[in-house]
Amino acid sequence: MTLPIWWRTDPTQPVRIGPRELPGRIWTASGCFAYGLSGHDIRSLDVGSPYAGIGAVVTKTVTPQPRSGNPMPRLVELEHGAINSIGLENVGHAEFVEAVLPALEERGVPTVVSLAATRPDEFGPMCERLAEVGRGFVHWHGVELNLSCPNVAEGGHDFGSSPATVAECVAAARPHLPDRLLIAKLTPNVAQIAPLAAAAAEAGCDAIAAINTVLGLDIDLETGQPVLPRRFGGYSGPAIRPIALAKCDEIIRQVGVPVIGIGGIETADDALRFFALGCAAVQVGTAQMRDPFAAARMAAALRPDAATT
Amino acid sequence: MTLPIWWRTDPTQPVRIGPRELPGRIWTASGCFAYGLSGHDIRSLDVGSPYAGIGAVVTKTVTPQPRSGNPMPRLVELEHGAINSIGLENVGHAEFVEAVLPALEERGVPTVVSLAATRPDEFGPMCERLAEVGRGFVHWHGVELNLSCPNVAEGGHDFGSSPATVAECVAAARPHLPDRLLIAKLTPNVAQIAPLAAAAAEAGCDAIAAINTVLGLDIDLETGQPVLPRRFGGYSGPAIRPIALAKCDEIIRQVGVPVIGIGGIETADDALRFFALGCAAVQVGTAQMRDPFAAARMAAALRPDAATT
Amino acid sequence: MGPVTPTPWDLTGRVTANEPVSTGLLRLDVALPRTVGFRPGQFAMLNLTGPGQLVFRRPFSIFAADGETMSFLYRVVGRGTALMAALREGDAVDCLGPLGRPFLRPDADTPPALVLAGGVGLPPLHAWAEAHKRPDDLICFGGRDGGDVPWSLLDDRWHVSVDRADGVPPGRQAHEGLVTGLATELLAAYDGPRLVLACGPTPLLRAAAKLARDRGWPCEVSLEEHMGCGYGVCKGCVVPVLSDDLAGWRNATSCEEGPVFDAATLDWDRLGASHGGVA
Amino acid sequence: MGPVTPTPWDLTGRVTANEPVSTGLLRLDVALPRTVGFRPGQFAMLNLTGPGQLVFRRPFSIFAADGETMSFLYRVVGRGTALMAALREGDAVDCLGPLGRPFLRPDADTPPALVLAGGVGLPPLHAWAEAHKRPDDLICFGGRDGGDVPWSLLDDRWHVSVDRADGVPPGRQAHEGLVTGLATELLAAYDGPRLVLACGPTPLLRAAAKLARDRGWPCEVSLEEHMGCGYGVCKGCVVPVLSDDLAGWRNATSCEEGPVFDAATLDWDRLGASHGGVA
Ligand SMILES: Cc1cc2nc3c(=O)[nH]c(=O)nc-3n(C[C@H](O)[C@H](O)[C@H](O)COP(=O)(O)OP(=O)(O)OC[C@H]3O[C@@H](n4cnc5c(N)ncnc54)[C@H](O)[C@@H]3O)c2cc1C
Ligand SMILES: Cc1cc2nc3c(=O)[nH]c(=O)nc-3n(C[C@H](O)[C@H](O)[C@H](O)COP(=O)(O)OP(=O)(O)OC[C@H]3O[C@@H](n4cnc5c(N)ncnc54)[C@H](O)[C@@H]3O)c2cc1C
Ligand SMILES: Cc1cc2nc3c(=O)[nH]c(=O)nc-3n(C[C@H](O)[C@H](O)[C@H](O)COP(=O)(O)O)c2cc1C
Ligand SMILES: Cc1cc2nc3c(=O)[nH]c(=O)nc-3n(C[C@H](O)[C@H](O)[C@H](O)COP(=O)(O)O)c2cc1C
Ligand code: FES
Ligand code: FES
Repeated sequence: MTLPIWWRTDPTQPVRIGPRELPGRIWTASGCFAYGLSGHDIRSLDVGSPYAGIGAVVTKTVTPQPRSGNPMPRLVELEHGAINSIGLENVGHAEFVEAVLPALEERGVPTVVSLAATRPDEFGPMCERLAEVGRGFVHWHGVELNLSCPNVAEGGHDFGSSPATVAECVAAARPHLPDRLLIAKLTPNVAQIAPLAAAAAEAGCDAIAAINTVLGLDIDLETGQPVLPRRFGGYSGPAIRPIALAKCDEIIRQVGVPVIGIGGIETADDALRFFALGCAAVQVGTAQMRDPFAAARMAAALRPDAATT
Repeated sequence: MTLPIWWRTDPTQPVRIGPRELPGRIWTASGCFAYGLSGHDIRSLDVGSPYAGIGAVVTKTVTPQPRSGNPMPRLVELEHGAINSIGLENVGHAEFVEAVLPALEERGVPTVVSLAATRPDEFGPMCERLAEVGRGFVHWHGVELNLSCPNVAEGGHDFGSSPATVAECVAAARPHLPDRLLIAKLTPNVAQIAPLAAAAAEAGCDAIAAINTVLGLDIDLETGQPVLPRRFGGYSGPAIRPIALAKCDEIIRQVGVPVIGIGGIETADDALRFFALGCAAVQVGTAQMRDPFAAARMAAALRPDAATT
Repeated sequence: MGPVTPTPWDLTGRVTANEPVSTGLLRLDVALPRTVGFRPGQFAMLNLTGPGQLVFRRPFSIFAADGETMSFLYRVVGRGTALMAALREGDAVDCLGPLGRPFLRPDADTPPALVLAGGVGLPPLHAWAEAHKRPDDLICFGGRDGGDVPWSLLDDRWHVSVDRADGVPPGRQAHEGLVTGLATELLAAYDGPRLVLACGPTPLLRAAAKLARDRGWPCEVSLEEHMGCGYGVCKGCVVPVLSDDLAGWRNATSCEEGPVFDAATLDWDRLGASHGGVA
Repeated sequence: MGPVTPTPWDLTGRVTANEPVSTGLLRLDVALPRTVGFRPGQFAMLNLTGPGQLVFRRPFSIFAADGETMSFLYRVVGRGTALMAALREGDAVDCLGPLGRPFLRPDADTPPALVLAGGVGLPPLHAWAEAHKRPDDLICFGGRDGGDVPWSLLDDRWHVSVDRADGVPPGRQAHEGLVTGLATELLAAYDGPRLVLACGPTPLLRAAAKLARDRGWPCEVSLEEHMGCGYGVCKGCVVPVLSDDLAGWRNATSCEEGPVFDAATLDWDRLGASHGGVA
């Protein structure tokens, strides 16, 4: 791979976003790398560990209570992407802060904790408790508010599509995280994403993560029925990349807030497209499922000295 | 190809939608088959003509004045689809009604005329004049209001994302087309499409066509700049099919109005997915560019006797 | 789970052979750049194309790992396996494995096994039978017909059943009927408690589990759940297992806690419901 | 436009040959299920993959159509042409053509031609030169170096120029420099008005158009505009041509009104601007 001449950034070098310095610009996306405790034992000949060079693992979204998620099947491969309706299966906030967060700190995994709730005011207590347990942790960098999961709410729509609610969520979290990174992750399933990003920025978040999955549906031809029991799911993977790029561009050009690009990033070239728009970092989602080393390999390939080493 | 057991419809048989009986359920989509006068001379060994078995050609969108469209490049192939910003290049309404519509009638092309405007009240006079010239025409079936082209308006958004404006457009057109099919074509670039469909249905349209292209952007890696001069474009092709299916399902299940499915339909199987949801007809867009016979071949393949003939 | 399982590697291998071993089964041999261990029942995720074609890798039980060659047996059922069948000598295949929880490794206290392999469920149990050559084990394979059975892979320890007897080669024997029928016959002939190990279609697994449960025998089954990642990060492969939670059950990832499960821990009713009621 | 052009067919052909004819050019021969005519300058849209890979077909000038075999010359520049180079004998290729407006068919009144083919612009002009063997025509090809020139395809009517002279085979001659330089030399030697025909990189087309315009000669150029459909339905391939509209110009589809245009009708300034100012 030859890097384009306009690219001069080493994505494995520290980057400051909001109040934190993170160890790099290539992250893994929420829900696509579990809690950051999986895959540590996997080896490859090119990149030592799946975690090598990664700027942050955004954890699977954690909710106030444990959730067992939606019925199976809940992740289906499509022609150019995947559709999922995992339904935020997670261990719940209590177990997460007690067992998982300390394990991440111990392992030295740069971590951003993804949180979701069904009411904006639930974010406050969750962040407060995180800050309590995580006080002094050096690898826990902050929180990403998942304001956009289309699988949970009825009909696939969610409270993250109203600027006022987005602002409320950010405002609930912010005071508890004075020195941690606070990211609002937005849904693309809106007419305009910039007003949501602006509302989040105004309410005090440090960065916007975009995009979450796109509402989609597929049909099992044999039965004529939707492939997912709940009909709709979240569409991810290479097919949604142009949509993600459009949404990131809209935010970057209309709102003065750092953007973390997500959506269909499979290769170093794909990551470069988001950086070309001005994204501060990117997250690798679906591609991480095919390849535990997807993000790590991207990070290695995008070092300006990569061609010569 | 084996047809699934639930499929028993012959898409080349007449179908009634609103006040009209059209000759079939497989149509070509606006902007992807010009005015229905191209390609008549192309031959193949399997299907005689690209028009064989087609239910309707939806014309390239016609606007009150002629338009030369956007600067080149304005149609770019992506990995799993295409992105375009043609900018509604068209001959203008006057030339269309005087020269094109009569030619279509003479050739016997089943036609739905796509119209766009920048103000809702422009639809009235356009429809009135169409009805005047088209009085007595048997192959002109009606009008599709393109309420969704994201390329024209500033920033890519458009007046078709407000239920009130959609209703206004439909209401402006309806009185002039008492016995013709009136279709509202909606944009997918909204949080919820059902309210738009409901507004259109209430204002008197006979069917909803969904979806138009999805707002997208791609980057030329060499330059780091968007591939289209206007940055954004309309994303079409196989990648958007799951999104289109989700939008059609939303309308069908929430609004009692016939739906014409569009988006990424490349093969007979893809068309079946939309029919499985309950779509009354489908339109073939981008696939028609790769294959002038795409719709015609689909129609032939979906005849229940296709396997045995 | 016994001793630690071998380290999983993500390696780009080269196809050295890809040929039918019966009418329905093909064998793929991949030469890897280094030796990788495995325990029978573990699987690998095969990346059959570059980016731009298949979004996910495909899970396949490891049939054998001999030096640097890893082997698989497979059936063409869809897009990925069709691409797999088209692989030629020298083609690249990324191979991530071994992954998952293997079948139990027997020790001196383990009763003799009743092995039930149905169709494409053969590879992990063949590997198990090769790894643990215990004289009293009863080892059964069920195929569709004589042509479907990979006779060359089955030494004379294997009892074979076929739905239809046509195509059984001269000198080989096959019980006509289900593999569970064959098992019942064999159990009548050979008395005593058994460890039941099963891999194959869901009805076979259910029958095996019931057979064991009715007799109070231990039983392990290998489930074929659709997988996104194969290494525990997507939660797309869960199966319900019994637990002492309030709910009485919880989700287990079949790629990490399985694919081999203790049949007694699976919530079979819920499994049926969440899998379209597969019998 | 002269007589009606041959009927376009969409036919599934089979590759009969796919081999280099020079360091940079390959030749693809496709056997079609029936004879298809063409006129030099026309092109075909080749479907190089099934659905699921390339969204659009790719346009290629028809190099020759001999009985049921249609031939193309091409250079690998991207995804589609890379797939094209990988085609093997017997592989299927859908071929839609002939399409587009051809080069002028000369009659008794047509002045002798000056043919300027640059690199991959060779096929349509080679076809034209084969179709119209008029003794006074000046026929030129410009390549990168001696190896880049498909000598075996160029009989001794062809004058050849190369950017760098290395690799010119013994017994063949090549002018060192641009093909327009070669043309200037030839024009000095052979006097009189000419029909200029050009196909190749944009600078060559511009130079050809200027040369003709300065002398008041007729000139046709073949443009390589990116195409979606190739048969006039997408409006993704437009180029600006002069018109007596209010605006002074209008868009012409290069797949229907072109790819061959009368150089005098093209709005060269606007063409430059809308094409990133390509010189
Ligand atoms: C742990 C494990 C071990 C397996 N071992 C073998 C083996 O040794 N030999 C063999 O032939 N098959 C085995 N399978 C099944 C094999 O993974 C599928 O046949 C294969 O994934 C089908 O892919 P496809 O693209 O051809 O089918 P498609 O139906 O086109 O695939 C679409 C999607 O469904 C999934 N899928 C389809 N069928 C199955 C299935 N039965 N199980 C799991 N996922 C499926 C695919 O992985 C893919 O994500 C195993 C499955 C699992 C989970
Ligand atoms: C009328 C016409 C005749 C042509 N004749 C020949 C010929 O005889 N031999 C030959 O080698 N090439 C010819 N070309 C150019 C050829 O079409 C391109 O090289 C080819 O499309 C590149 O495809 P790709 O996938 O390899 O490149 P990519 O750059 O990966 O293609 C991406 C997209 O850009 C388009 N594209 C890229 N380069 C060109 C180009 N130069 N012209 C038009 N579209 C392009 C492709 O069609 C595709 O839509 C012709 C083009 C036209 C318009
Ligand atoms: C299986 C799966 C599970 C996901 N779970 C979450 C989640 O828990 N929280 C979240 O914010 N996003 C979740 N996502 C969305 C991804 O983080 C990402 O935003 C999206 O998939 C687009 O990126 P991609 O195309 O690279 O996958 C999930 C995506 C997938 C495919
Ligand atoms: C090149 C191009 C031009 C289009 N022009 C129009 C148009 O003029 N009016 C319109 O309503 N839709 C237009 N569309 C949108 C299509 O009609 C269709 O809604 C969309 O492309 C999705 O379908 P597809 O994926 O099958 O292409 C255009 C699409 C393309 C690709
Ligand atoms: S397959 Fe992803 S968690 Fe098991
Ligand atoms: S390529 Fe589609 S109109 Fe010319």
